[in-house]
Amino acid sequence: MKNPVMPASGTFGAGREYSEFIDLNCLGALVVKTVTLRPRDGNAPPRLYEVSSGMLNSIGLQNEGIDHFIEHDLPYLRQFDVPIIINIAGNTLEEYAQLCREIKGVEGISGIELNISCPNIKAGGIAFGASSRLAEQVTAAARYNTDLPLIVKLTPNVYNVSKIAQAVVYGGANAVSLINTLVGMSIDTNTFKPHLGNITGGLSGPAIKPVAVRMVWEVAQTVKVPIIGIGGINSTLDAIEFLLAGATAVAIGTANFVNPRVMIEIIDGIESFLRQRNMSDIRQIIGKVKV
Amino acid sequence: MKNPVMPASGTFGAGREYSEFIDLNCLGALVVKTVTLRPRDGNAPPRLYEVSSGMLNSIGLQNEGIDHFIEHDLPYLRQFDVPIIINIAGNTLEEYAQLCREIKGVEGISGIELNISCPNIKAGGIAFGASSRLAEQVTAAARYNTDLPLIVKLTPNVYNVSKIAQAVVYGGANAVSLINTLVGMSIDTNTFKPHLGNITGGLSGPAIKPVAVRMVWEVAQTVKVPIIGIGGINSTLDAIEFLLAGATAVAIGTANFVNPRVMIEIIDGIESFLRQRNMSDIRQIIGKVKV
Amino acid sequence: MFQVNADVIAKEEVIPGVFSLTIVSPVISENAKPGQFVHIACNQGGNFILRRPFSIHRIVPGKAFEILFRVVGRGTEALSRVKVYDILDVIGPLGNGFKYSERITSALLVAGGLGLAPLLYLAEELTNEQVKFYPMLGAQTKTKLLRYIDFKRIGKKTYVATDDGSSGHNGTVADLLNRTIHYIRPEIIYACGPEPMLRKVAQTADEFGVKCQVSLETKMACGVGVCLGCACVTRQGYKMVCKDGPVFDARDIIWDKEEIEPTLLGGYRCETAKVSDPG
Amino acid sequence: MFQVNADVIAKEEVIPGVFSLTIVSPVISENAKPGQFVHIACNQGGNFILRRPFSIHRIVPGKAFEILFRVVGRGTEALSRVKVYDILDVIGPLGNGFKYSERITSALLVAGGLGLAPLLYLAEELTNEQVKFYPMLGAQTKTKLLRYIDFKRIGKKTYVATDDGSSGHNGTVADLLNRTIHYIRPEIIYACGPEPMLRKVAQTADEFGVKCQVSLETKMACGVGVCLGCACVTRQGYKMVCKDGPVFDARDIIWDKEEIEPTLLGGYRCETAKVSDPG
Ligand SMILES: Cc1cc2nc3c(=O)[nH]c(=O)nc-3n(C[C@H](O)[C@H](O)[C@H](O)COP(=O)(O)OP(=O)(O)OC[C@H]3O[C@@H](n4cnc5c(N)ncnc54)[C@H](O)[C@@H]3O)c2cc1C
Ligand SMILES: Cc1cc2nc3c(=O)[nH]c(=O)nc-3n(C[C@H](O)[C@H](O)[C@H](O)COP(=O)(O)OP(=O)(O)OC[C@H]3O[C@@H](n4cnc5c(N)ncnc54)[C@H](O)[C@@H]3O)c2cc1C
Ligand SMILES: Cc1cc2nc3c(=O)[nH]c(=O)nc-3n(C[C@H](O)[C@H](O)[C@H](O)COP(=O)(O)O)c2cc1C
Ligand SMILES: Cc1cc2nc3c(=O)[nH]c(=O)nc-3n(C[C@H](O)[C@H](O)[C@H](O)COP(=O)(O)O)c2cc1C
Ligand code: FES
Ligand code: FES
Repeated sequence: MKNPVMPASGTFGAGREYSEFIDLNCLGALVVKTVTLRPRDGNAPPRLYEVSSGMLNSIGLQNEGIDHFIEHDLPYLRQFDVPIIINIAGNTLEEYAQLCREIKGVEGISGIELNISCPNIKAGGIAFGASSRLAEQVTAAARYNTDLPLIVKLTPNVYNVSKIAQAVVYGGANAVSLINTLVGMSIDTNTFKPHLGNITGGLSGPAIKPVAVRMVWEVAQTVKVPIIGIGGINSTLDAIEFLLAGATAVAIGTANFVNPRVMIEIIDGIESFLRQRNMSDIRQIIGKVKV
Repeated sequence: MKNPVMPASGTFGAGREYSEFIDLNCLGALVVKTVTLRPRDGNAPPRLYEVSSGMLNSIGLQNEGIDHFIEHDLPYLRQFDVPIIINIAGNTLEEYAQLCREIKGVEGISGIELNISCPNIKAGGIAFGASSRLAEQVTAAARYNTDLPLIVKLTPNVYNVSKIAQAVVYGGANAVSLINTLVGMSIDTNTFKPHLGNITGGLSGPAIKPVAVRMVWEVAQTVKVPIIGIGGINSTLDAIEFLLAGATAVAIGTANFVNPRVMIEIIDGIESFLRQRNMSDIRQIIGKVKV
Repeated sequence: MFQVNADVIAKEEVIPGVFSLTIVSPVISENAKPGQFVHIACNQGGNFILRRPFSIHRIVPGKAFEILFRVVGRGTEALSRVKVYDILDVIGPLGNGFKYSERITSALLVAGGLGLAPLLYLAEELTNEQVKFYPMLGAQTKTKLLRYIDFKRIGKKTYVATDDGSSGHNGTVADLLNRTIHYIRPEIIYACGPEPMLRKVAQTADEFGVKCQVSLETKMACGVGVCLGCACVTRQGYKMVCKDGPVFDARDIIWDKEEIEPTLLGGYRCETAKVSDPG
Repeated sequence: MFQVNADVIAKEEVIPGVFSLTIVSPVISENAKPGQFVHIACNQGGNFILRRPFSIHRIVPGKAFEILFRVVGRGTEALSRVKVYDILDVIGPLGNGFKYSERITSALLVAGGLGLAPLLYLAEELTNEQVKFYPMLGAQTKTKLLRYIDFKRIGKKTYVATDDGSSGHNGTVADLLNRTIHYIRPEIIYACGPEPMLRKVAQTADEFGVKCQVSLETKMACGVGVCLGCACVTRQGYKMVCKDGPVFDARDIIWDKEEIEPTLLGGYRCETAKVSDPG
């Protein structure tokens, strides 16, 4: 990886649209929107609602399925000199396993991120991420079916995120990413209807940053694998906060919508941050919070 | 209760200071800062840090203990024509029980709120609120030692808040209040030190409102007892959102610091909201979200 | 699509609560088409972070573009406080615009309220293409009837409806359309306005066998087709208003929630919701 | 303490990045004492919600008060954009001010940077009480030396220290104090400024047996003693800067974290942290 900055799954599609705004080759890695075994249409609209310092979404993993991804998105992505991480989700253990098998031998994928934390689907998703037993099992199922580096994306909607992190490491994860969204809800006081068609949705953006930093820090105390820090990162200093807490890399979500150039600004920003402090190596800040 | 609006514990002291800004007799109830068996000094400073649309605090339940409360605060509070709810926390089951016994027969207390959700203390606190077994036990222990209405205050730092709500109702709770703060952390990128002396703290304010509304709605689907909705309420429409989600009353926390008159504004605001819609009874909106 | 830091060079409060801003951006104005929109960061440093979409209302060719907006919430409120010489972060032009060609014999442009914003730009382009068109403008009341002169100057005949009858037809613009379509007999209708109005316009067009394109509104996050948040329901499944629209063939839109196919209910496509959701 | 919606009637950018605002409030100005502060909602509608505390810098008796502040972050940045005739939501006067009486024979007012803000108000009151006092002002450089004239006009002799030596003593104000205290021999020192400076001032005062009051700064939420968030560590345990301070007797403050009693570590009082935390 050229640098520790990548998009968070679901906020960058498969790169096409934002390639008009930034040079994808500059990214540390490119994490694509969650891919499932078969196409999913996603949830009924409205799917978005803006709240204080954040947004709720209930997209529902809309995507065209793994075959379409391999045929149509991957060839596009292979043009770029950037590690491609495919994010996958299934309704069952077997689906995660099968997705890993489908990816086997496919050229141009550098890693797999298991989404066991989507709050917007009815089966699977977050349920896998909220139980250490299931989280370990799903990781092991994927591990058994792939040789690629395996990242497991954790949900913040739990009491003890370290325990889940520990479990997925036992299951064979090479890294963990956190956090996915917090489950939230908002109600229209005019119509008395929820603002989202799916009633509840995932809260992202600056509002969740303190929760995310705390969880990264907790997990960094517990597991030895690299951590990708996610949640409300909007600026260089936000990213630095996650690195200090123990993240090896960061992923940027909602902020891409606000400013498509934000990842490039953060990549440059981290460099200047280090330079200003005469640091030559990002490891001089990773996990270096003085507690 | 004259109206469904009260302060959230810890954001109104024992009423003295804000009595200079508003008439305490106008409140629906008055919830005091958590009282413990013996005096607590609280956590090392800094104890506050402001984040996007919210704040982190790590006060650590600083208070002068139950004897001091009964001798010094209660006589002051008894002057007012407003139900006083005492919020209590202990390190052990037995301490909760003993606190209830200490309160027995004491004049001027209309209800007890069990704080089993404080994220800022090392023993007890949130640990009781994160396990349905412990939550039920602590509620039962209190229930056994008091005839007063018992409210249990729940933590949002769990996967399944309804399960905990159910457990405390089994344990004998007459009502539940939610949410307490989400655990968060923030790091100073200049000094590399956490912004709070206690490293982590509780996130409150508008940032947490969507999580709170969702949890109130979930709990309202599960238990029949009244719910006090708390979390990021800043305005009349915020309060209405909680009522629509199923709260019978609301408690206002951080917003008091921003505007000491906010509860009075919300009390009046709810009235006009109903009047404008030709509604005569607040029950016409409680739980009336159209899902 | 481009992201630019663009100067505001003119601002006008057209009527109370409705503002126009003229924003300098050669790339956006050169590449724009009627019906496309721009996505503007309105509220930097505020507690609301997402951009807000606005139709391109007029073009100063090769130089600048104009938006026309009503203050309805925080984003538009913040935007109304922008001053001349302030710089705005704008992404655009976005979406697919209206489809038209010089071969159209006659077009009807139906605007409800601020829905006229993209239609004036369209009208100017139709004029360039020498297409005959009729503007039909609806507003609550006469004083809220915006850009009437501009449409009148270039349109064949301008129809007007006001809810209070203070000008033109006494009633809604959808209503006026319904009463007049049989003698205007346009080849195509271009409509923009609130959803209930568009729905009625679409129905009328359908009844009379007239082609109809509508410009839809939804909440947007990215505005460029990435987040999949701005879905609307069409006969071809969910489409993104920002990328596949905002202009759609009216016949493709499913206006009634009840008509939504069970496959569009959150599970895998080609399964009923039941089967896909064992949980 | 009062909550008022108060008009701003004057604004000045004293030096780049430092502003003064004069705010009309008879109740606050009538009830204020030197060393007290006001708590101002700076950022309505922004993503930062808490009020910000500012010392009362001067009083227009019975009518208005003035604050003087440096832009250091979002709150002060927002406040710097306030315009004359804007209305501010202000709570005040808050806290306990400096303790003084007409019996004091001579006082030394030691200001570090913006720490002069409350000391000018104190100086004016000391003048009213006919107490002899010496201002001692520290700044980075001559141009950042604020209110020099005002202090000079009413003070007995005004001492100055600049970090770059561009005016007065070449060094910090704490340093200057250390060199001069033996011949100024004040009965009492009133000090306000950054914590490292206050700490040195307190130490010097202690060494020379001079009484010393310091005005402390912490982050605040409520500002009125409710939230218990603004704790500082004193020999009497945690005290609230907003309610018990911001002015404290320097000898009561525990400047070194290492000195904190083990009982002040989050458990019940009168137990060691260990015992109170079986978890
Ligand atoms: C493609 C596209 C083009 C658009 N073009 C224009 C345009 O040219 N001119 C223009 O004025 N607007 C236009 N809009 C609508 C505009 O984007 C919204 O009015 C704006 O986003 C509202 O932001 P806000 O923060 O002010 O309101 P919010 O805070 O988001 O909403 C405040 C309140 O207003 C309501 N509201 C939101 N949108 C609308 C609306 N469109 N009409 C009435 N009430 C609404 C909300 O439900 C809420 O109650 C367009 C929208 C889209 C999708
Ligand atoms: C009782 C009291 C009286 C005060 N009186 C005055 C006064 O008269 N004039 C005045 O200018 N300030 C005064 N202050 C300090 C003032 O309250 C803060 O500068 C202000 O709250 C900063 O708010 P912000 O949102 O701009 O900065 P924040 O966003 O809160 O902080 C931005 C950055 O500035 C740093 N910072 C915060 N406070 C200070 C500070 N005091 N000095 C230097 N850096 C800081 C932060 O650590 C952070 O890095 C007083 C504080 C207290 C407690
Ligand atoms: C619109 C939207 C869509 C998302 N879709 C996915 C997804 O498909 N898969 C996934 O693992 N996470 C998804 N996420 C979660 C993000 O990857 C990220 O974990 C979360 O938004 C927190 O980061 P942020 O605050 O920077 O946005 C989505 C988030 C948003 C806002
Ligand atoms: C400074 C502060 C102190 C608090 N102290 C307590 C407390 O002593 N006991 C308690 O049960 N909750 C306490 N809380 C939590 C609040 O009662 C409330 O649950 C939480 O702040 C969410 O509401 P809000 O977003 O309206 O502030 C405290 C919150 C804050 C901000
Ligand atoms: S707004 Fe993101 S896809 Fe349309
Ligand atoms: S700021 Fe709340 S107690 Fe001091």
